[in-house]
Amino acid sequence: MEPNYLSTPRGLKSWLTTVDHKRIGVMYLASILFAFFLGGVFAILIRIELLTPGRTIMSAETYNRVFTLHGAIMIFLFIIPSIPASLGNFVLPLMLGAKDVAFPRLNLASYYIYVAGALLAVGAMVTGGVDTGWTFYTPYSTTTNSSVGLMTLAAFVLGFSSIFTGINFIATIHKLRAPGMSWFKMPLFAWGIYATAIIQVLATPVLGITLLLILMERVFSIGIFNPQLGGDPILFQHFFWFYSHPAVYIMILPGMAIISEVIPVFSRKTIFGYKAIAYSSIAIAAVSFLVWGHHMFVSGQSQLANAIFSFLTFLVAIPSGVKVFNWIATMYKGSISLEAPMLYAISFLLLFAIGGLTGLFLGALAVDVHLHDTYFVVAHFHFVMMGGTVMAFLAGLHYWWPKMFGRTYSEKWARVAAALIFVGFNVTFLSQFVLGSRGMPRRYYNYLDQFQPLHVFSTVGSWILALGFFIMAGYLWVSLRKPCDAPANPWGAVGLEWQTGSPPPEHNFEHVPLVTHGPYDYSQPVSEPEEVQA
Amino acid sequence: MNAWIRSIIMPAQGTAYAGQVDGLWLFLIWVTVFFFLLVAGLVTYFVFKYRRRGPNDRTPNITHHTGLEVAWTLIPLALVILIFFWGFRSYMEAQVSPAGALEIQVTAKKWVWQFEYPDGTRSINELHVPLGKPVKLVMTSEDVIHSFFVPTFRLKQDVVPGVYTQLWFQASEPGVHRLLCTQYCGRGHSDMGGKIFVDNEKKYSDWLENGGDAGKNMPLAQLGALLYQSHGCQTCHSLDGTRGEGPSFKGVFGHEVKLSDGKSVLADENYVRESILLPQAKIVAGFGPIMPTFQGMLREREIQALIEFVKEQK
Amino acid sequence: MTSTAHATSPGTYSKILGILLALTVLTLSAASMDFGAGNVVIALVIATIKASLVALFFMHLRHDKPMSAVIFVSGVATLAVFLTFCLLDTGSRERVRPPNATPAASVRR
Amino acid sequence: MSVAAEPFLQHHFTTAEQQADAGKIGMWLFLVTEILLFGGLFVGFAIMQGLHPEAFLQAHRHLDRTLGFINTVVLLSSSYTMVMAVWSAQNERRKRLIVYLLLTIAFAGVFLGIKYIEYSHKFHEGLLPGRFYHHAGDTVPGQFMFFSFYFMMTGLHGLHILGGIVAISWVLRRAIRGDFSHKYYTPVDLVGLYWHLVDVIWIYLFPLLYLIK
Repeated sequence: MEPNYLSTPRGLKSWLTTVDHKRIGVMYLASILFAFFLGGVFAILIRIELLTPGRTIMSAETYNRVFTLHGAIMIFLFIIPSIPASLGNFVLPLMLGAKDVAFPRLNLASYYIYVAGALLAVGAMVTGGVDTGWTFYTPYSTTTNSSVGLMTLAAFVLGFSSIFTGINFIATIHKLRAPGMSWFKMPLFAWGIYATAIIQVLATPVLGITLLLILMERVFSIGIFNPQLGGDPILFQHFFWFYSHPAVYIMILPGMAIISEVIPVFSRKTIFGYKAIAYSSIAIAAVSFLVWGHHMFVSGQSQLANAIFSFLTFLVAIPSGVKVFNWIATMYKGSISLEAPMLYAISFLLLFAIGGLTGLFLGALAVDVHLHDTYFVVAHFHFVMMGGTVMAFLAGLHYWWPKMFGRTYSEKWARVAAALIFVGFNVTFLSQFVLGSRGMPRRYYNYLDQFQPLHVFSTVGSWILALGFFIMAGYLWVSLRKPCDAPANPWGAVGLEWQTGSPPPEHNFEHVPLVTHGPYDYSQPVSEPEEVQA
Repeated sequence: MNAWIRSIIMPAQGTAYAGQVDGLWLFLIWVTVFFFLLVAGLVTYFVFKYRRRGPNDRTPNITHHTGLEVAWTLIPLALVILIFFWGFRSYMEAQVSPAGALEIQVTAKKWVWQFEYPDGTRSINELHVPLGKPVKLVMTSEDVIHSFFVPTFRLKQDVVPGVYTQLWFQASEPGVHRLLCTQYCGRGHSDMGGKIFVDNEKKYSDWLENGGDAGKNMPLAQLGALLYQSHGCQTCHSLDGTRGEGPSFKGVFGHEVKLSDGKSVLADENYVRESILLPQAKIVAGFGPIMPTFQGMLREREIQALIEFVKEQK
Repeated sequence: MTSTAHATSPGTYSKILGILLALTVLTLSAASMDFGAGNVVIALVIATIKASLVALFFMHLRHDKPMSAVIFVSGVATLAVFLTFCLLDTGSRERVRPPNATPAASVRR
Repeated sequence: MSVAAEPFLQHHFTTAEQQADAGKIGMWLFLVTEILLFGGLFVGFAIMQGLHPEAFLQAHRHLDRTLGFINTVVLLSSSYTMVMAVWSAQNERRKRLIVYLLLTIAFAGVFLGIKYIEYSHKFHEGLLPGRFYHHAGDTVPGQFMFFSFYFMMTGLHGLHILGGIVAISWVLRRAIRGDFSHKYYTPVDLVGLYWHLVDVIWIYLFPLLYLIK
């Protein structure tokens, strides 16, 4: 076998000190998958507890910690770094025809900062847990005696990891594109990552200062968010959502970026509306900074602010809609094959459509007042984040898996898992739309008896989901145990990352590629893998 | 069809305003159904119609279609602007209270709702309002942020410490409506509920006159049990000995209680009375001084009822 | 290597320093006079002029590739958005206070 | 390739200019994150000042304008010496580069020294942040909040000055070693950018904290 990045150099130390973006991507992948598992365990615990009103398996205090940790882990340790830091790290330089990211050492540093943040989060978990919800609303978070300090510190540190990844990617996209790759010959994945990185750089520092202010409030009682000292607790929500709303787009934009890659490949057709998709990513990034107030429609924010934020919120619907229509148009007259990545991409289209459309309910002031802070929001959020980002992540994982590890996985089991995850997801979360509409508030330990059937339904769905993920873990594990068997270009894709070996050599390409075609040039017969495998 | 959707998805309507909200809500549901079917239908059709037939399939090079792209930008834009104005108009209606509305003060604290009526009557976790009269709530919190949510009224407003927020409604359905807290506020969050009694004018003023004294003819211990529930005692003080935010009532009465200053005291009638009215005077060892006072919120008979109730928890 | 290298001479840098110091004296003396609400405006305008001089000359934005300026301006613009919306909300909130209420928002210390 | 001829060029770049540009983009992005980090404090300050104008006005009188003014002059001068250091590196004047870097560090030291005098004075009077505030004889309540912000903003700024001293010292070491030439002086350039930003932040802190009306 030819030497590749996995086999040379050898040894644990060579991994821990690597500056190779591919290895860092793989280390990130392992870490975030572990975080996903941990967050998933908490999710299952939540669902089991909610089988019955009142106590099922844990006390209210424990429940509050469990849902907080589910949220905090999933958001800060899994979904924010998920696509950019793992898959993005791995494929972005390959797609651009570069040998590495612009700052390889910074890349490694941001991985270790992530690990440090994760350890702090674990520290918060074992020293009493956190019971604030992942949103850390004041004055609750500044008065509760759980480990809020450590958890805010963890999120603060993780924020810097995210910032450094963003800085790295922007510089990479600007300066390291292969000769001939103009901005509009760049794959749409790179556009999506670029838009994401902009948000990471511009929004995350505000999260940093917000968390620092909570810490200061807890240690010094500085007063800014404390009404008894003349502060303004609602101001905290501005600070928090100024980051955390754009952060939602940090989570979804890379997902959209993957879908823009997968659909053309498996439809074997040129992407429809390349420029519209590229610009819509940037538009979403820009508008994302103007809409955070829609989390605060009932917070006591002024009516004027509510009206303005409501209006701006609706503007996000346009670029999102444009993307969906473009993807569907790409499939028109294509040659569609339903392998696992495409199954996840189609799941994404259907689930994200629901997630996006239910966003309209929450943007409309009068309806949001009723639905705010109910399970409707929980369901909407999970449709966008899990139905959107996680499905896209899984699409990307299956799509690039042969490239990353040089091994194929069982297509049959992959389809079984995809079906189970799709069904399980819908059972779990569709029911929550109804729960929320009927007035079931979120973060409730105890609930009215009338809601029990739907809660049971939802819990059963979570078990189906879990089963799907276990099967996936199984066949991916089996795939890793066998020798390299993946061809360089198993899907017949035209992207640059497929023009090198699977797995790629240490410095990505034998020769610096010269780009002459657009990134989705499927109207020509796809060049056979044997030809490109130099 | 609409009635069917309502019955499955929406809570009952307790105000005329709720009907207004539901109009937009239904519209949004239909928009969602339409676009979802459009997306799902096209995807399914394409997947079937254009499935891969062989390894050498050729596809046409369609890069864009300006007309189509403009259409699917502008039509949704028009639609969302319509939705915005619709939602905004209804929202403003719920914001501006009519002059002369009955004003009730609401104070939230972990984990009870307190109401004070214009004549000074107070009630806890039970809000009584007259049918068909505009009622305005002026709300504040004593500790963390809570949120006042009445699903049947389609109304919700955060209750923030240090700030007064308001809400108004005009109930059109007599009966009992659910009140829930929707801003996470700690251990008792999901138990911080209450009931809103919408009664006709006569019944409402009767209730006010009696000072909300529902338990006039009730035996003391039974009234105590009722107050234990309605005044939120149960969120902190268990009856079965489990440790809560405050000490359990089980087996307290008639026994020595260890205090945080090292002394101990016999739990007799006076001790219980003092603990209700001046909760900070004697703190049981191992617990925080967090109980709010109930001074001025309980009648003499109600205090006696609670003492009687505590006595019974052997 | 970059085009910025030789565009500015030490003489220019000294002049800029001179202007910056003069503006510092100006802002100090303006603060000792009373312009009502104008004081804040004057102080911030002078600060912004000073910051712009530092950015344009000391940080070479004047002769640098436009990318640096684009990044810098987008950062400042984002901050402006943040500040504007926060002020917009806090400035337009309806302050309800019932007549019999104790001033809970008053400052304890 | 010319890689061997230019030892500072990292393997994944093809030209020195590409590498320098990437570094510059990275640094400017980092500076933007700094602006937004401080920006959060500025926004908080603006809103709290709006809520308690009288308290902030009274509280700021405890600050020493003269010392604030001197520190502004010191920091502006350090910015000048820093930009001259960059110029010296560009023009391969190694001696001058070293001298200017040393001067910049010296100014930074003076700044911190004066800050120390100011801080100890405040500590002595009980003008401390948040719950530790115990200054006697206040006429307007809420002055503690001004000092919460004063210490957070100047403290965070001071930490950045410290970071700057470390970074400049690192550049100084490399300058002494003779790492830089007109072809390669990116580290000097980037540290310079950082240092100027710290200066820019102070340019706003000075009038906002010391010169409120």
